[in-house]
Amino acid sequence: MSQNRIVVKFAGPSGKGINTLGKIVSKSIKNSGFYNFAYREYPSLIKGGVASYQIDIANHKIVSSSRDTDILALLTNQSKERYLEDIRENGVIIYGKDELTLTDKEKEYIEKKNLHLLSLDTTKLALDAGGTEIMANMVLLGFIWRLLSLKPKALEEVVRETFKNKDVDMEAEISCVMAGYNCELAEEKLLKPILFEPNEKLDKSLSITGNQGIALGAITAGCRAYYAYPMTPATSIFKFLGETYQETGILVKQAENEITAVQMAMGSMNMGTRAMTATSGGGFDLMSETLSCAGISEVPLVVVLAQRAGAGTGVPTWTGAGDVLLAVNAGHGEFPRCVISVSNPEDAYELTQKAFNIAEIYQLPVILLTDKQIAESIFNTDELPKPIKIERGLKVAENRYEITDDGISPRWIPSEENPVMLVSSDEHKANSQSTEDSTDVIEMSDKRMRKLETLKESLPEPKYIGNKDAEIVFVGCGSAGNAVEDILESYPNIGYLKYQYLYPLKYEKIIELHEDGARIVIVENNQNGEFAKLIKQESGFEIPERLLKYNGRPFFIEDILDFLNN
Amino acid sequence: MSQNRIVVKFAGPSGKGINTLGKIVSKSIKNSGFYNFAYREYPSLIKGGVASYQIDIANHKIVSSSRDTDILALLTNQSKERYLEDIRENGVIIYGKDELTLTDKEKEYIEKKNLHLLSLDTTKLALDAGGTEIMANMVLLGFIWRLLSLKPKALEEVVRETFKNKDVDMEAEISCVMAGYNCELAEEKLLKPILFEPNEKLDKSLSITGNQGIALGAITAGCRAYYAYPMTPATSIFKFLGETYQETGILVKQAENEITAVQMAMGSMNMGTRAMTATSGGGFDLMSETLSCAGISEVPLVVVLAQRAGAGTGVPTWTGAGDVLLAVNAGHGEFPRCVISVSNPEDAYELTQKAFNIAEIYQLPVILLTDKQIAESIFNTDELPKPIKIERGLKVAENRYEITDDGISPRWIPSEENPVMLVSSDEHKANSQSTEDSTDVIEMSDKRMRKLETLKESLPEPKYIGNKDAEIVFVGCGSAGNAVEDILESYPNIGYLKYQYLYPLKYEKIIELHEDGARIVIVENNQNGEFAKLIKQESGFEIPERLLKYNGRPFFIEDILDFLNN
Amino acid sequence: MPIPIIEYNRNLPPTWCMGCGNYAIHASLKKALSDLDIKPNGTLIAFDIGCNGNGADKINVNAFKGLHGRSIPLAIGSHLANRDMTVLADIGDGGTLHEGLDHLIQAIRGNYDITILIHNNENFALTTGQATATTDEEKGMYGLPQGRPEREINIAQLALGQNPSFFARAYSGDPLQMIEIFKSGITHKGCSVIEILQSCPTYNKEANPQWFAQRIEKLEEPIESIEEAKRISSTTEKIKTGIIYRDNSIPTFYEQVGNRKGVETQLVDEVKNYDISKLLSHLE
Amino acid sequence: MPIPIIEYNRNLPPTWCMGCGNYAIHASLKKALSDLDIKPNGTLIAFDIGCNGNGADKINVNAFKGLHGRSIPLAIGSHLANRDMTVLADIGDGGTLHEGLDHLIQAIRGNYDITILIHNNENFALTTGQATATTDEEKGMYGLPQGRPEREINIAQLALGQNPSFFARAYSGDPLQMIEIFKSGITHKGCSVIEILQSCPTYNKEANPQWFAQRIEKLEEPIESIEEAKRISSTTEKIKTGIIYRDNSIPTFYEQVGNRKGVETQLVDEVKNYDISKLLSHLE
Ligand SMILES: Cc1ncc(C[n+]2csc(CCOP(=O)(O)OP(=O)(O)O)c2C)c(N)n1
Ligand SMILES: Cc1ncc(C[n+]2csc(CCOP(=O)(O)OP(=O)(O)O)c2C)c(N)n1
Ligand code: SF4
Ligand code: SF4
Ligand SMILES: [Mg+2]
Ligand SMILES: [Mg+2]
Repeated sequence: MSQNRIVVKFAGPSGKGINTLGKIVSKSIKNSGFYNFAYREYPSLIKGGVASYQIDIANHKIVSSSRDTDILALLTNQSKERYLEDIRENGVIIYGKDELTLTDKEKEYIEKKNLHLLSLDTTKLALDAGGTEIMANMVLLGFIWRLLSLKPKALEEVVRETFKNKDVDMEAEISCVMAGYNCELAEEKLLKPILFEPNEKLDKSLSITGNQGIALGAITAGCRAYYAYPMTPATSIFKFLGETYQETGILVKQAENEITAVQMAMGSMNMGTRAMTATSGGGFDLMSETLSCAGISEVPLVVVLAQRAGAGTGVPTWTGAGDVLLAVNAGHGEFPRCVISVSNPEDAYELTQKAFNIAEIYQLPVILLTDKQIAESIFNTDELPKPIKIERGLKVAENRYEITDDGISPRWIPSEENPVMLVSSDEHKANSQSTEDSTDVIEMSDKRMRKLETLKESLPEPKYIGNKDAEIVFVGCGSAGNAVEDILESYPNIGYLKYQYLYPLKYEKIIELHEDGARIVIVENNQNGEFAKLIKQESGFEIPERLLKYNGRPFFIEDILDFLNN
Repeated sequence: MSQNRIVVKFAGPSGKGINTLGKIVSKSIKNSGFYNFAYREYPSLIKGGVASYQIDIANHKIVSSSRDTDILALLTNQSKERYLEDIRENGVIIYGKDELTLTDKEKEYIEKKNLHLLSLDTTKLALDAGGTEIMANMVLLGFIWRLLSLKPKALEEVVRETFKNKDVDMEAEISCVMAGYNCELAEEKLLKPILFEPNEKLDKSLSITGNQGIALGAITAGCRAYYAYPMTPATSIFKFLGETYQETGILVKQAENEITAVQMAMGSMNMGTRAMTATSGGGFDLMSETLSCAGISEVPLVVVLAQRAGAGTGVPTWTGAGDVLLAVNAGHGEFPRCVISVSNPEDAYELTQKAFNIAEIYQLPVILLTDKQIAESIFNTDELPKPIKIERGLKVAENRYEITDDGISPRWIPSEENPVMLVSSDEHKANSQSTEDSTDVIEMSDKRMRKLETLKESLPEPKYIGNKDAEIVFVGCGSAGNAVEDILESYPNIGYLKYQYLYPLKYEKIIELHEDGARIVIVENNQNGEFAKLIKQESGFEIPERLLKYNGRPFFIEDILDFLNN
Repeated sequence: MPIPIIEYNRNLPPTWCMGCGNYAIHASLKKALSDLDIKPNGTLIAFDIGCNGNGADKINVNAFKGLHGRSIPLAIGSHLANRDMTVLADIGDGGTLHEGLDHLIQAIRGNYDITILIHNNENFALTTGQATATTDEEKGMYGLPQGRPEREINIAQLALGQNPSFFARAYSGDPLQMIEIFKSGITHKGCSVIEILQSCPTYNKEANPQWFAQRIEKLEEPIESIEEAKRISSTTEKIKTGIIYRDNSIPTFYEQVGNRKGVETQLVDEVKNYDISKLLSHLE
Repeated sequence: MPIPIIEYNRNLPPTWCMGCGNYAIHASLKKALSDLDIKPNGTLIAFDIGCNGNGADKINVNAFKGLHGRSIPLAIGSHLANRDMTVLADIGDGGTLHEGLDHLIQAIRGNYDITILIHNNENFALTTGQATATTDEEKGMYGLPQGRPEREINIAQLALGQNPSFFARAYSGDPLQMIEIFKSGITHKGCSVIEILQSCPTYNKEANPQWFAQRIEKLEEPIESIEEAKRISSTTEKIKTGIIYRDNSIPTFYEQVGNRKGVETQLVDEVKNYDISKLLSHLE
């Protein structure tokens, strides 16, 4: 049990209910008083392939997964391959009624690790319990619950809630859960009891994904229009906002493509409401011309860039952080921007609100970076941070592009009460008229770029987490550092310098730590160390060690531990 | 006469024939045996505003303009403002029949510089000479020619050639030219005779723009399809290829937008022909998703990025080089690419051919950077470099994405003679099948990225021009360094490290020069020193001094001289 | 008393060529707004990039000069934020039929309550005269000495094919009719698409006033049947101008948005901190 | 003897849901190619991103799996390089009517000699079931619990509105007809647009085989008049399948390109160093 966790994983073909299983377990465990983190893998196809949901259970808040599991529950035997060699000593594998054919290598592994294999005919158990074939998953659920030695009440409640408005035979579902729970095959040696002290307050805490954090942040911040085109892993923001739209009144428009989405968002923002769009890398490329337009026109814009693995279509349902330099450089010409990176739902909630304030005060595009691992994993959160006060920097004046010392010009809401407002993507004079005069161009370019300095001054330093005089300090952002955060408590010689604001970049802290003698290690979910390149470009400092991962998987705690042990 | 040049500038509203005047003068001067460089300024509107054509004449090849002129010919008096204070000692201003109202400041300047003003009623002279009102420009032409004390023959020939297939009264045109030439107002004190030794061979040398260089390079390289959407300053490539399409047989397709253009180019390249597209920053943004697709699919692609000033619409008919970091970073995810920068027509001719070879051999997108100053200025070139041999790296094999040491996999032309070929923007196995397997993803990502190393090794070092132990070395690319090149002969303590291949970057030479004690100065036509940032990102070395210009104007030789004098 | 036209003027002279149809279009637009009593600050125009867009800083209304081909979605986003504002998109034939062709179709399909003015001068003028889908097929243009190989797009056919709630055709040489068309388009509830046959004496010399005079036929009344409207607008000998088709029964986008029914405020009035505690209960 | 179907198979099993219409579409395509004696390496398919595109590595022909919404211009670029190759674009309703709407229209207008297979499953399937312009308006979909506010796009209306040289509608539940349609489309000289009503039992359960059986009416012959073709393809009670319209008189893009007339070679055969000395004489 690495890092004192118990880890359960369901694996099976897409479309076979893995998703529901994972969500139910995660929520039930939380409601039973235990922190957990639920991580989902799935292929880019609708049914079949290999999908999984892994729930890491701990006695404190965690924000990452382990690579290795204690219990692997296979919905179909075909799914074994991918995960069979990531099971811990004494682990348990549950599979279906058909024989599990194993390679020699697998057999060896099983022996070496002393794994316990159990064939569980969940379909038969479901039918015996008065359920139907498709309730087999419920049997599995009950069985796993038993292995964890938890009381069935929390589970039953969550199951009831999950199927509440669905067309199901609720009592049969529950019977199946109980049939699994009471199944005599749950022998002693298979048990992985959760021995942590339950925390009753957890019942009231949240099961929340990063994308829900962003959506909630937008709602809190008074975002009143959301425009987006479907693209994994950004799409679930649309889902949340769409499903809550009656409550919030937000206008949710599925735009016809990404260019349309971002143009609509820019139009709405200029008009004085708050609007947002979200996409992944490919869609972001298409939006990049508009970023540049917002940059020179000084129209506020908030774009969520939910990263996934790979160029082109890549590995579309997997995670990665290969768009850091894209976020900083996309869009032609030179204009100020702000790039913010979230790493968990609390961050997401808070930083989305910040993004709106920054976009409006500084009148520039803000790119909010997230990644699939943050976007779709389920985190437990005791409470979201307090809402942030809306700051818009509105001011009526004569000239929309007044040259000012801090670079910030007056901006107001077009309305019959206010003077006429012209914004323009042409280079312009203070009074908005297009210009190609040399002095005008220089003055306006300088003015715009001064905003970056003003903004930089207002931004906080990166967050240092861990022991003050740690020997090894990881530097990172996004989900990459989450596994680091999770081991800090047990490794007092480790620190984590967590970046939320990537651009404009405050790099002094890194140099300071380096000069103080710490081993500095960049941790990134990409191939080339993009954030390290940005740091080098800004500071000239090359981070001496790099821990990079770019296989579509997030950082597991073992990745960090392996690095430390080598 | 700075740098031993004679400089003539025509200024007037757009659409009043400035363009024709400039081209005629430039060509006639070349044909008279004198090197010249012709630079054009014009507003982003069709008629009116202030446009100009400036011809710098020297006794050796030049590739940049001076800021200051010897003769300023105003087509309408309204155009005086922009250029009046950029005239050299004893300079001449020719204006029309109406009075030239001057501000006190202007009067002072004229006095201080001892400028000669002359009102020339070109319309009246044209009518008197049997021409029409619109032949007034011909009078001006003849008059200027007289001021330069050149023989009228070369001019007359060029005029005849220019109007050859046009619906004009040729003899009247010539009479008007001669009326100007013989006009008695050409007093001694106004003369700016060209006293250089004429070089007869110049008659056979070329008057050529950077865009023509690119177009010719593409033709030579066997580019058989050109797809593009109009965008200044890339459009004249389309023009040249369209106007020569009967001779070349190239398929010239005005694509419906930039995404269409680049997708068509990628499709054609994959099919085994050579194809190209060109655009400016905004259009390039739109193409960036396709760059990423070509990157992961390993399909060759050549995109010309003709830079202009500003983000958004910016200052669309003016020059700049603010897209260097865009070229290096555009397109989501991580994939190898090559960024090449041209600075004059010879370069353009040669590097366009190189671009195709690199794109095909390394199977990656190549971005050919140019800028408005290179694209549209008229250079004199004695001879274009020899054609470069076509290298395509074609090879038939079983697996399209074979894992290889140098990263280069087999690629062949789809045809009935060859095996079926599947290329894919999904991450894929060696046999092209889509994959999300961890090992596959890593192996293929590594393979692809190895191409960058292989390519880097094959690229030449940056070109060092100037005295070996110069005290000051400018580092740059594109048109920014052209003014530096032009002063090297007279400033033996200056050197220029000219970059053609920006990415992958070879930076060692800079460090070497720095360590040898030279003052290193980056020279860039942008606001933030983008190339310097790239150098710093790659090398960690921050170039100590920066000479940046970002007002839409190219570097004039005075910009370099002023820098040296401060 | 209507708002004096002068209030819509900025003191910056237009930069179009002499004889350019854009002068009359701008003048007519100002007059239409004035007649309708729509204040300069009660209007927002999203301008495209093109000769048409060069009017952005010459008219005194709220304006956003954005990107080439994108003024339609920009206008829609502006409109949705504040439906009290009169929102127009001002765009060329190049921007509409090439760079941003999809946007026109989606705008009609969504029936957003905006007015789209398409300046059809039959070429990409600002980039010095390339062929668009409305240029005569055989006409030699910049880079295409023998004309373009693709067939034309007839704007009326394209727009009417999408079941618009309003389609009209104006001619820059007939400001009086143009003013009336603009007024009808602006007051129409839904997406009003107005094609303006715009003279461009520089790159489309053939289509001079006589040429138009010989061909234009004014419609007195909109056509009742959309099929008939398509038919009459496809003939090329006679070019119909006027309000060609109108259907007031098609709901606007906003009316179809489930959660905004009955909401009186505009999105722009609703920017404030919202309490999310109720939503959080779903996540507990 | 036709090429055995097996030659078009790759040994990788498809990954579509059980009952998905894509199985039959792929099988029919293979059969059509085989019947027409078009070799696997004599064909190139540009695949879009979507469930449809997940077939790219399951069929043994030259293929390019590109970007979402872009398979049409990708196919055109491929085709122009080598017109001896049979080129198809394979795309979903989402890719065609949303991301890349303009490309369909421009492809028809250019009349490039390619075949476009539109897999219309009435949703964005691969992103797990969002509404497209062909989804039933009231149907609650991912993120749109009350359905979409925009009106639908009828693919036939849209395509026929652009004067296509070939438009057909197939149904994934009728492979025999589908094979014939594919064969006609592929052999047709010009841009063949084929809408395939594709069952998607996962996200479009309503449109099950019975549903189709009740509505589909096969056309025996293409309709002569395009107006009539538009009319019959717009009724919603009866859905016509078959070759709906065809006009062999429209020249293809390539035929219209001035400098390629009479050229026998393909662009792909012409890659070599060209001598530019003649061109240089213009610049002397
Ligand atoms: C993305 C992008 N592509 C190309 C351009 C270049 N461009 C500027 S104006 C224009 C053509 C405008 O034609 P049209 O829309 O018909 O307007 P007109 O000038 O004829 O009024 C083009 C292609 C651009 N600004 N942005
Ligand atoms: C630029 C871009 N935007 C969005 C996506 C995400 N995406 C992938 S498939 C898809 C929908 C496909 O729908 P459709 O074209 O109808 O194909 P289907 O899956 O229904 O066969 C989308 C939106 C993408 N890959 N690229
Ligand atoms: S080029 Fe044509 S559209 Fe542009 S300003 Fe001149 S006349 Fe008007
Ligand atoms: S989701 Fe629909 S289209 Fe996709 S594979 Fe399943 S049935 Fe086919
Ligand atoms: Mg136009
Ligand atoms: Mg679909």
